[in-house]
Amino acid sequence: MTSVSAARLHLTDVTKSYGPIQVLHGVSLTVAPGEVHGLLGENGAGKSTLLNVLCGVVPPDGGQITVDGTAVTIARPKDAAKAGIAMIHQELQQVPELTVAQNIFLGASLRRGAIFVDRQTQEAESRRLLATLDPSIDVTAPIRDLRVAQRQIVEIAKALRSNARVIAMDEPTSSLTPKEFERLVKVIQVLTAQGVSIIYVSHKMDEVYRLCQAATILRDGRFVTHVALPQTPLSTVIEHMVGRELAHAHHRSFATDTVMMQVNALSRGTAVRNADLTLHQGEVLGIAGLVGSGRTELLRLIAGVDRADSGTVTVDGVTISGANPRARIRAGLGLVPEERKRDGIIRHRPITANIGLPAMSQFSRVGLIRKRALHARSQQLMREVNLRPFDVTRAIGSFSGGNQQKAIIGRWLAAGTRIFLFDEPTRGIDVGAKAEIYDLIETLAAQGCGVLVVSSEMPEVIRVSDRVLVMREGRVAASLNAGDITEAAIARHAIPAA
Amino acid sequence: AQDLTPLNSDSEPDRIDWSQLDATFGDLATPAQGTKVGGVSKTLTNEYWRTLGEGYKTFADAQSVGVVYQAASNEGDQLGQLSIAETLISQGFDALLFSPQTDANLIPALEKAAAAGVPVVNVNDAVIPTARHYVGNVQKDNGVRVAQWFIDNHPQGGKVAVIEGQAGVYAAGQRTAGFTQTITENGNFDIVASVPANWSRELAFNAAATILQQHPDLIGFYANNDGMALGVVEAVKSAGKQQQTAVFGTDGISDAYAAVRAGDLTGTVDSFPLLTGEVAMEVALRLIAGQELPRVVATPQALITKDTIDSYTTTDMDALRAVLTAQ
Amino acid sequence: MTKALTNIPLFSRVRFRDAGTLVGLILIAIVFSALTPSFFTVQNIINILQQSSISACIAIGMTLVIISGGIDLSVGPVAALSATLGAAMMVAGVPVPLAVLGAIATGVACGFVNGALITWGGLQPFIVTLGGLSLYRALALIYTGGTPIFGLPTEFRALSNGTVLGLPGPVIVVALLALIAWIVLTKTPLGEYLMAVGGNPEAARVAGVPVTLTKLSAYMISGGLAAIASLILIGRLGAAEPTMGNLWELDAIAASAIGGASLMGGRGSIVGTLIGCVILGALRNGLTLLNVQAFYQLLATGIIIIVAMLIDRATSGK
Amino acid sequence: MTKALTNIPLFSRVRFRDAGTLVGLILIAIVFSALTPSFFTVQNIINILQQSSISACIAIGMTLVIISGGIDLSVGPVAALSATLGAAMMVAGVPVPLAVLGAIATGVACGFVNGALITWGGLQPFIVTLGGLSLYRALALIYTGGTPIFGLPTEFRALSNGTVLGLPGPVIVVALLALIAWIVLTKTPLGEYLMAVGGNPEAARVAGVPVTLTKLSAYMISGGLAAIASLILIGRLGAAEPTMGNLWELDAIAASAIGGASLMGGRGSIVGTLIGCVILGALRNGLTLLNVQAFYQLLATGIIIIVAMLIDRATSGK
Ligand SMILES: Nc1ncnc2c1ncn2[C@@H]1O[C@H](COP(=O)(O)OP(=O)(O)OP(=O)(O)O)[C@@H](O)[C@H]1O
Ligand SMILES: Nc1ncnc2c1ncn2[C@@H]1O[C@H](COP(=O)(O)OP(=O)(O)OP(=O)(O)O)[C@@H](O)[C@H]1O
Ligand SMILES: [Mg+2]
Ligand SMILES: [Mg+2]
Repeated sequence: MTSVSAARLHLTDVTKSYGPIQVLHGVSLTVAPGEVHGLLGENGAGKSTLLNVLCGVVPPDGGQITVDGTAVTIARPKDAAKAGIAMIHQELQQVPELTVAQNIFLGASLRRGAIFVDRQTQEAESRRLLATLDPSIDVTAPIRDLRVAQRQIVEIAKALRSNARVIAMDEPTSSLTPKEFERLVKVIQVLTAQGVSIIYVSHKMDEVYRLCQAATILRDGRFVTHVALPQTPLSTVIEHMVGRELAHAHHRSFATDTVMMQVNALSRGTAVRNADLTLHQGEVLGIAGLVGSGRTELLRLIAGVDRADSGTVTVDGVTISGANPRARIRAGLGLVPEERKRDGIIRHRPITANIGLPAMSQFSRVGLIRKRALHARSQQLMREVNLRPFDVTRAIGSFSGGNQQKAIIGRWLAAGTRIFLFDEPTRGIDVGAKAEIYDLIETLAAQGCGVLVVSSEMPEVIRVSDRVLVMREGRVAASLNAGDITEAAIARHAIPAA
Repeated sequence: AQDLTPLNSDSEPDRIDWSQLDATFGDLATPAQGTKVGGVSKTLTNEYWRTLGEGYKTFADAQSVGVVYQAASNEGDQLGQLSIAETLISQGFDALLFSPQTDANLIPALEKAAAAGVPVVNVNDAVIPTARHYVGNVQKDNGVRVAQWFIDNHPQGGKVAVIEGQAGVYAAGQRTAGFTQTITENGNFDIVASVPANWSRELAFNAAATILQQHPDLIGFYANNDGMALGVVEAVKSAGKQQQTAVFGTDGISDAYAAVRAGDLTGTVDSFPLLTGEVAMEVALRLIAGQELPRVVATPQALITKDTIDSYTTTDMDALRAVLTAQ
Repeated sequence: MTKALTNIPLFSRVRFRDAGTLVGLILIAIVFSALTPSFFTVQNIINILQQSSISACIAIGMTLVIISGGIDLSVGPVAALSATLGAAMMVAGVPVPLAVLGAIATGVACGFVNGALITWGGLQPFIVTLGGLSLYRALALIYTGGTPIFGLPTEFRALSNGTVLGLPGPVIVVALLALIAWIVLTKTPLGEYLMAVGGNPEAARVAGVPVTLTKLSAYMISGGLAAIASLILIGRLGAAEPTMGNLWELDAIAASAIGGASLMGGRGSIVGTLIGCVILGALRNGLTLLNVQAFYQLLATGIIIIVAMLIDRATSGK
Repeated sequence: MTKALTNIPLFSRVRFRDAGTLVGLILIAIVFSALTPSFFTVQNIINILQQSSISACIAIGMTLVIISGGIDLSVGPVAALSATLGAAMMVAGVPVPLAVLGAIATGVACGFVNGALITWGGLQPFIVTLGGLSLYRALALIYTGGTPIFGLPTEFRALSNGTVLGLPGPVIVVALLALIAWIVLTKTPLGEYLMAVGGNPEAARVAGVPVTLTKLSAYMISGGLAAIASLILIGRLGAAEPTMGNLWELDAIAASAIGGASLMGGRGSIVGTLIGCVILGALRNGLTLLNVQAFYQLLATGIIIIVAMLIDRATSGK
């Protein structure tokens, strides 16, 4: 363990409550110069809150912060910037109408003369920052035209802009592909070589083992332990995180031959071209592909969220006529979207309302909602997925990202959905819950549901799928059956020929 | 109140001229100690209604009668005015003077007052059809007088334009109708435009500028009130047409008088709000005293131009009464 | 205590929110009662309720629209159009219930037009209903030629002018409507949908909420309630005027906002809105009782709206 | 072609966005030109510009406020208050430049009060400025006793009534102000802050954008521009009325919305707003030229606002 005096950053006894609920109970954290320090814990453990305190986004109730041996007071984001601390936020904090460059320099624009923004230099500088991460991003495009992965990369670039001494990264790779992760690794290596310290939050344990020299583990807002990596075995780390040992399960198949859903020649612009797929009862069909290969769009078309230019979706032999989410939901489909904040949650409404939304008629009698039944069902479902904190009447916006995801999945369970469309289902979900979600997917399959899983995490696709479709440039490039599903095979089909 | 025919203040046969009150009904008896009269005005943002209130007050003060004068916050707040009227009724006044925003908006208050046996006088402008007592001038006559001036002063005719008040407001409609009918009957005139400016000086200015530019040979404007007329005056001035284009307003507010004196405004139809207020208060007090008055008490109005302005002094009420009575 | 309260979830949370607005009302009542004895009398309170009933009727619809993430500036003209059509029917001898239905249908139809332009046309609610503000007013004026319609049947007027158990008819009607709206908002799927659509329209759509229908309903309800408000008013006035309903939208929006509705959508409360209406009504009544001059009434209104919001914010925390 | 255009980013994108609004204007111009020959003359176009200049001045401020995610309903009364104070100073013999500064300072101060209540008070912009709508109007009325102030010095009035190169003074002043606003919005940090604060306040805060200051600036600019608009107006009319500026807010909001501003914040364009103002000005002018009867003017206004928005939406895609 780094001695306090030599530490780059030292947090002691940080406490924080939201109203009556205490989220951080005296957490401490020490990071050495040039160290990549993991911050681990389940969903809702308080990782984001701690980092938000560090960056002046959330005022703490108590605790001290020391940077390079000097105590600092951080009350506002500006103070953090002054102290040399930058952050990549878990929820992308961007202004849709401003350009990539403007977003990167938001709050710290470069000037020409006293009053003008120096656009050109900002753009050149942004291009430089993005060069290693993703040179294809157009720095003059407004953020709203970018896809999630690109936005996340912009968010990373923004944190790099200020030449900070400490960069807190809150799940920076949640929507990145392995390839993009590799680029980030390179950037991090350059930074640490210059002595920059990094706090790295991720639920992807392989990344943590790859990058971090040490990690602090939180559970329920309390400091659990400090571990050295990679010396400490994964099972121990996970045990510290979840408080119990996780059984390592293997894939089990429940696929039958009964066709449940058939997608024929679905197209929309250049995003999805002539996609065909067949989903059987009890089958888990993985969809792999590179960023921008059209997976999200395909799911949105199937779910009726976007309107297809052509093509049909047939469920149980009946072609669904309505091209809107409602008609598809009635036919038994349900989408767990990739962009949770934008397409998933109703922030101010409680978990129960978010769960009951698609199944209102099921939860009402004579036009009135049976609140009790909805409440009971929500509690039952959320207990199964281990919602934390376990209070289904709280506004969903006050839950950590992973727990929000659980509620969105619960929504479809409550609606009696038979065909689940998961778009990056474990994005931002902790290892424990991840395993739970894999179990859940298996349970769904066992019950005869059909499941489509889009994921950029290859191990995940391989772990859950009975069969894998690989998408490339909007087309279904290959269908891999049980024996053929390997990372190499997926990659071979996913990468476009030069 | 069911036996009353719907009131048309302009044509009601059961009427008397204000100047005949004393002659017909004798001098006003001294009101009882503690008599209170409530007034509900359209708005105080317009000088006309403030002056009317002053008329109430001067007359009431002279008789040692208490007055409360309330108004809605703006000229379109119909429900607000109703609330004010109802709240006043609940306070127990001996008589009420209503100047309603529209023909109908104070009807419930009128009925409430009738049920409580409190006499209500409808003072000017909008006419409550079920009103038992009305004091005011003939709205239509405002327009007629201006039209008459044009007919007298431009016998050869010409192009004229009307700047109307808020669409759908009684006074605006009547004034416009009076002008339009009279001047059309004459046959020599051409009303090239009759457009709304919503009582706004700015909109009146803009409309007038546009009309003048389209019809450079326009000989005159009639505006439904003085505020708009003063806006028109500025438009005429900036088009350099003071010599050619006459501008008339309605109401006779002090600024209009000043403008007439300065030769900017050709004329205004003054309906003497101060005097009207006094007459209305007198009628209220006579009603409290139990006199049976005709349904309509007509108040005076006159076209004020540079030639006639000096005969209508606005400060000395007795002199004014004399002048008007002499007519 | 507070802790225990907020632990009984949702329900008490809403109540707690409305408590802030109530504190504002109570403060105003205390001040006026201290200044004039005529304020806190049964008669005057009934008076205030009656005067607030019409604006409450409008504000209920407005609250639903605001919750759905929209705004309805056209309520006044919609009221005028419905009232004049309804009155014309009555005067022409159409049976009262039919004429009433006709008027309400008119209001609902106007709401439908607003909603259709907003949902299918994809226009901003503010601008659509701003256009409606001119459009419906013009239709009412053209239809009537600008003159009021008098001579409404007495049996119709009895509804507005009668009392039940000492309470004026309009107060009872509006209380019933408010109850229904409260049930719709808090106990039915439509209520959930309104909150969801206002809170996050895209997420609501993905979750299968009939977004278009929900928004349409909000505007149609608002139009229908505007029509009912207009019927109550013409019942009281005995005449339908094409110019009626001027500035109703501002009062209704103010009441909704005072009652806790967020103009960004997704949040609002019927109870809060009703209290908001009574606050505005009590304000006007109290200032008149005190014989405050019109300009100072305006001043007081402005100050009190802002102070009420500040009190509300202070007491309801955050 | 389109692709090439959108590749030259932001700048052309903005231009492209404004093109939709321009199409609306051109259509209106074509219709009116066909209906009356007096419409499309140099004199009348200057006339329209002159008549639009005051509302443009207000609308520029409104656009900035709307972009910041707010709204300013109090512009009319703020204008009235500034104008009456300024006029009173002039009439009392204060040198014109000083009085002008005084009037503008008044407007800025009112904007500051609005902004302070919104940022520090945490109140909703709609309700604060609705309160302001009553408050500032009341102050103007009380200050003047309700009567207009006449007798403005001729050297002051010359500014409003003079022409430079054939263009009226007000048009030039407002064009300059618009240019400044455009520069502020597109070229300075404040412009970025406004977009950020309106587009995603949380992101703005996290990024260290001075959110409070940004919002304050927007309301203060709006107040200042309202004061300038009022000065132009009293220069033209020769009188400062406490009742002036009635419904200016609606015109300004309509112009901003027609010009592409989103009332949800984060989006808007000065050029679009200017075109929006000219659309409304041309509309009023054309209807007057055609001598359309009052009721039908109202009808046409309502329809055209909605149709302009529909055209705009259709042409600007999405
Ligand atoms: N604004 C808020 N109001 C109330 N509670 C909140 C708020 N923000 C977070 N919380 C609560 O604080 C706790 C910690 O949340 P935090 O976001 O820090 O977790 P996390 O460790 O980052 O989880 P994840 O891995 O899912 O991102 C959670 O229980 C969450 O519900
Ligand atoms: N907002 C957008 N603007 C422009 N193009 C987009 C947008 N979203 C998606 N696309 C395009 O649609 C295609 C498919 O994108 P989609 O998001 O479906 O891919 P994906 O495989 O799910 O990738 P990701 O991992 O980014 O979600 C891509 O070519 C992408 O460029
Ligand atoms: Mg987190
Ligand atoms: Mg995707």
